[in-house]
Amino acid sequence: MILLQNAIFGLLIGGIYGLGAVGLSLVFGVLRMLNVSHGELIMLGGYASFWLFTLWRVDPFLSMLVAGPALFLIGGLLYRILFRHFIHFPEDQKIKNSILIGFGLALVLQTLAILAWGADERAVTPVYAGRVIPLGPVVIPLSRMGALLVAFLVLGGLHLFLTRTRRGTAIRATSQDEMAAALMGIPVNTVFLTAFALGSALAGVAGALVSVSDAISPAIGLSWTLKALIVIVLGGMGNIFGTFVSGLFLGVAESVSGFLFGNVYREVVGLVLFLLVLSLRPQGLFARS
Amino acid sequence: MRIGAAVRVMALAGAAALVVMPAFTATSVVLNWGFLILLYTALAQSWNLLGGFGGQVNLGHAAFFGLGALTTRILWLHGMAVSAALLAGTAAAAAAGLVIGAPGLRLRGPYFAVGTLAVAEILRITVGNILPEVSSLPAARLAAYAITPRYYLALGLAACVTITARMLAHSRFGYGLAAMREDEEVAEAIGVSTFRYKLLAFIISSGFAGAAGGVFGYYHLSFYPQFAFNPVWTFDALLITFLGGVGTVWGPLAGAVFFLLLREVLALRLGELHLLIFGVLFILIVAALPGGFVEAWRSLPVMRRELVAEASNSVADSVRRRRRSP
Amino acid sequence: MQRYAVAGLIIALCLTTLAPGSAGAPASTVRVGAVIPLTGRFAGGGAQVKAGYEIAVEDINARGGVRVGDQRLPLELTILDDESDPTKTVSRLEALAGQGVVVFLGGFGSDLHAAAAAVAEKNKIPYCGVAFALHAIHQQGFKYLFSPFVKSPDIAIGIYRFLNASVPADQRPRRVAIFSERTDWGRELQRLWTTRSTEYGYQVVQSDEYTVGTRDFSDIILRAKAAGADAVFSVPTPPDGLALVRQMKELDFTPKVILMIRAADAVSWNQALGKDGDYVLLAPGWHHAFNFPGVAELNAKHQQRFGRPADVITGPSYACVQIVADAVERAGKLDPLAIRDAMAATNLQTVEGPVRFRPDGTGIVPFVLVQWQNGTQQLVWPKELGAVPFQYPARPWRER
Amino acid sequence: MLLQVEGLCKAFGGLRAVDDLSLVVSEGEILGLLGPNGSGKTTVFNLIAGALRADAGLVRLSGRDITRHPASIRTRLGIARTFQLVRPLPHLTALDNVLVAQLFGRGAGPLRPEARDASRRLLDLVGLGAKASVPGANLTLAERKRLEIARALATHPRVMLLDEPLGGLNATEVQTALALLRTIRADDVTLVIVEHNVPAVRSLCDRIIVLNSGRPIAEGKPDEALARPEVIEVYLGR
Repeated sequence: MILLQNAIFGLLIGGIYGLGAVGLSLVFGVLRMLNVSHGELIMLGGYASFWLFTLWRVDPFLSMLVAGPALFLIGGLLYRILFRHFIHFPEDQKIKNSILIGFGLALVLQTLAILAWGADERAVTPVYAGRVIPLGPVVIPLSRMGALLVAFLVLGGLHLFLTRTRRGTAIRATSQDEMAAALMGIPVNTVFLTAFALGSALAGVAGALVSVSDAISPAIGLSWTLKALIVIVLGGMGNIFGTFVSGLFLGVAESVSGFLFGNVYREVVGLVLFLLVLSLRPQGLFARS
Repeated sequence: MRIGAAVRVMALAGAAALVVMPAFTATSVVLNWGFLILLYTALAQSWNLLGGFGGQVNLGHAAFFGLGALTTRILWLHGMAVSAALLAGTAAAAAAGLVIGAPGLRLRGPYFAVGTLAVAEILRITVGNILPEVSSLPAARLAAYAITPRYYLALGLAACVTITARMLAHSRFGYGLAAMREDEEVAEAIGVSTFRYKLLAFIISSGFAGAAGGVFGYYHLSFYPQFAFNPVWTFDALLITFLGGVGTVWGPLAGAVFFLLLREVLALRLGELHLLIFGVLFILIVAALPGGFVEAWRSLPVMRRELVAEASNSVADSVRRRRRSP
Repeated sequence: MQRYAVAGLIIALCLTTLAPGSAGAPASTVRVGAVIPLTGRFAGGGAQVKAGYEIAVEDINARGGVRVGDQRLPLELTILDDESDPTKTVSRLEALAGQGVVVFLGGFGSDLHAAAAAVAEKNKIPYCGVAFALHAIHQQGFKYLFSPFVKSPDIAIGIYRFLNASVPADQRPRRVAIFSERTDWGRELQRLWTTRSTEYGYQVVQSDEYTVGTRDFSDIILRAKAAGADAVFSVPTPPDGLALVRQMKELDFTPKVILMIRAADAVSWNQALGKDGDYVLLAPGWHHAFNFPGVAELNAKHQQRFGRPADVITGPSYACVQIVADAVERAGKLDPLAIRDAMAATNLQTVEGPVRFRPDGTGIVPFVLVQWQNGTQQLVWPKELGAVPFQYPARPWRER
Repeated sequence: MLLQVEGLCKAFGGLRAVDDLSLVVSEGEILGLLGPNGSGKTTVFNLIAGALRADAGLVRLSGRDITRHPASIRTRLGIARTFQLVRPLPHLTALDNVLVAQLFGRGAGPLRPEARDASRRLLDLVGLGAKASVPGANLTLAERKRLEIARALATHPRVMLLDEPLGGLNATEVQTALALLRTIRADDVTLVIVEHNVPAVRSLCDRIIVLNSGRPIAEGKPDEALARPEVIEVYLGR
């Protein structure tokens, strides 16, 4: 029973892993840039949710609707100011310089967060936090279940956007072949801007969910970025659906292995599984062939 | 040519200054900074051997640094001579490079990068689980502690790795790596056994990272064994290399000098704001010199020539301009 | 072209900042250096430490500074950030040592302290640090390390004594679960709690280890629940503590006693958890309700600056500066060795009470327990320092 | 018999790209491989050069079984190839592109000035002497094609596999390239050529093999083979 309960908790954590990684995956897939300050954007989303809740008691599931658009704007600005300059560089240069810029940006965002809000760990606990849906011998925590549902909805929305709208199609076309997209008259510069802003907005939403299930502090960025990297590689680079599913997979794998091999080795087993997958499927679980 | 000579003189003078520095500074703070710069140079250069010259981005470099630090420190604290312990640490890291590289190098690009990251994290967590106690120098060792020998060790190592990189850049091996970095299939087609070369570069790179870790283990007074496996060691090495010039011989040194001096000086001068300013300056530098310091330095003569040309060819220039306007 | 101008400018700027700063005319001030985590994972605790140092230095200088021999000198405190990274702790402490600092003040967190104390020992500069309870650091024969702060051995028996004194025998919790962090401090306390349990009438029924940064504690919690534990002892980091409480609630496990040293230290605990944060005990070493001289003034100043009475780590940090100032006065000269000897002989009334040091550098200080009650930290032990009643047992999560 | 292929098979998913192919190449000849797009010509090259592993079949060089050898070893034994979509090493200069091949190909030696001189001579041979210090990425298509050939030559091959060496070249460039190929042949290098330019093939090749769906459908002297009805059907039938 503990094992089953474990698996459920793992699934709920995995949903956040997935959502946290989807934005990074989108940005990488379209721009071929690795924004290593992605975790810091998650952190900002978390603070948005925290302050809305602390000052005006706004429910975190509502404040996502603020955190997402706010991070959309911030992401757009960051792209215009910082990342745009490298967009037409060759791919290796692009990745290199985006890592460097992202590193500097992460330091700046962290310090600004400390100056503005202090370094203490923050979290949001709405009244229904801790309530559970009993399901036979196990329980399903309400707020975290909600977070998983939101992650599903956001992902579905993203999928619809990418497949059913003009702009979404333009984004997909650009991620396939920038040159061809430009020749077909797609305004690739706008597409890059949109994709980056959208990736940031996804980080914002993920951050709001993190504030419900986890702790927010200025220093949390790096660990989320690293986790996101592993998740997107596990899912197959640039594959959004794969990214999300592999987030769930990793969450469950960690929790279940924690039960089987002792809590201190949960992450190790998760990573070993990751390597196993890589050795069997070197292109990730859901790579486009 | 003139610039080449100037660089050579500067390099020699710099090397001489580095060698005699301990004799002239009374405070250990300068030597400490010198040590850190040299250590980071060695670490970054060791990353560069594989990542820069071979084009294989290894995000698990900290694992080898950590293994070197751990092995060296344990052996040294148990009474082995430092030199022997360092060699053992280097060997351990190189051996790990072989064990991890043989399967790992079959992965390509981002899969290799994140795969190595996963390996390093596995090691970090496992070491933290097995050795959770802080490793402090016993009081007796502390009493005998002197920075100068550590400094010279770091200097020797940095020199060693840089010379290796220089030899590599001008060798058959280096050409093979360059071909592989540019296009693996073409490299195979012209006779480069890419896998063997990758693996060899990986082992050398890991070995040097282990040596750098060993020097760190000998230098640091007190740290958790896990700390030497922290991903920041990878990222600092990578940032420094990128900043200075990836795949160049002098890039890691230039990057380390800039990175360390700026970081430490700002930390001393600016208190809480230092990371903010550091981050902003870092971004500005990257935006200004996206190719890194070495490339900027190389293009300096070109730029100067352009400046001169602009001044002297003003007539031709104006003709050109007139032609352009309708 | 502009690019190179920007780059050149930045490099020039770096070179100018490199120019040696004012060396500081000798003996015009008492130079004290502190390297504190102001950024990174320990930044929250570091902020509390910094506030304590700054207020104390301000107070002492307002009273005319420190009497050294026949003159009065102000304290000059340099605070540097180590980014929660022990390598930077070392290099920045070395920089301070090079600037003629006569005393070091400590930062926050065991690993940073361990690195820092060794630097102090090596440079033969006395070091006064709080906010680390790890006893192992004191067992290495360091001569320059002083810590007026409660240590693991006292914490281990303190909680049992407190429970035996505060709860009638028939209502006491008997079955203890330890959620043990896989760090040296976590293990040290796990060992001590386990070995000392029986002599006070307790039984450790479950003792599971976890690594820092764990997001899912359900297996550990469910095992403790299954073992029928009615008390939980742990030393989690703040994020781990938050996750533990949330998941204990979700899994409906309410032990009568929840001890979470460190995680619940910061006032943000209540903001983060609301009512769920109540009943949790912490052993921070200090509380603003102490009735020692100077505490009221400290609280007033802290209130003025931060809008609340002094935090639990701010008090001991303040005391550190008091101890240092006193030692400098008794040494009568700005000589680190003399100050060290004076510090070892400390017998001073501070904001954390009368402080003396054992030969290993640990302070003889009161063991205190604080409980979160209705969203505030209340002192519940010891009685003679102004404690309020202990709320026991913890009310089940659903009924709050 | 310099190069011998027996029963070679390669499938991608359900598609049989090369289906039980056997062929021989004798020392000193120029063999043309023809066939419509997708008939498996490039796959055959990849299998012979070692870029792909065969599902079944054998590849022999001078009677020695090299089926399991990686591409680099085959190169060192004397099989060189060019790529249909030219692939210069972009950041290396033209000279270095050739030099690497010189250093690693058959009979490769250490990095000595002589190796550099030899590379320079090869660049001169293909007419790129003036472009020696230009990075590969900055060359024109015709120059890249010639660079590919120089690079392949630098490995001292016994047999060269040329994948559409004339593709994309204009008439003058084609004549220059043909002259170059004849020069190479005169140096006792055996050539296997995939090429769509039928007149060029007629004038250059001693023998051709026409492939369709991974199988040979005709073999012989260019004029004879091209006149076969099967071949005409394959080329014109659809």
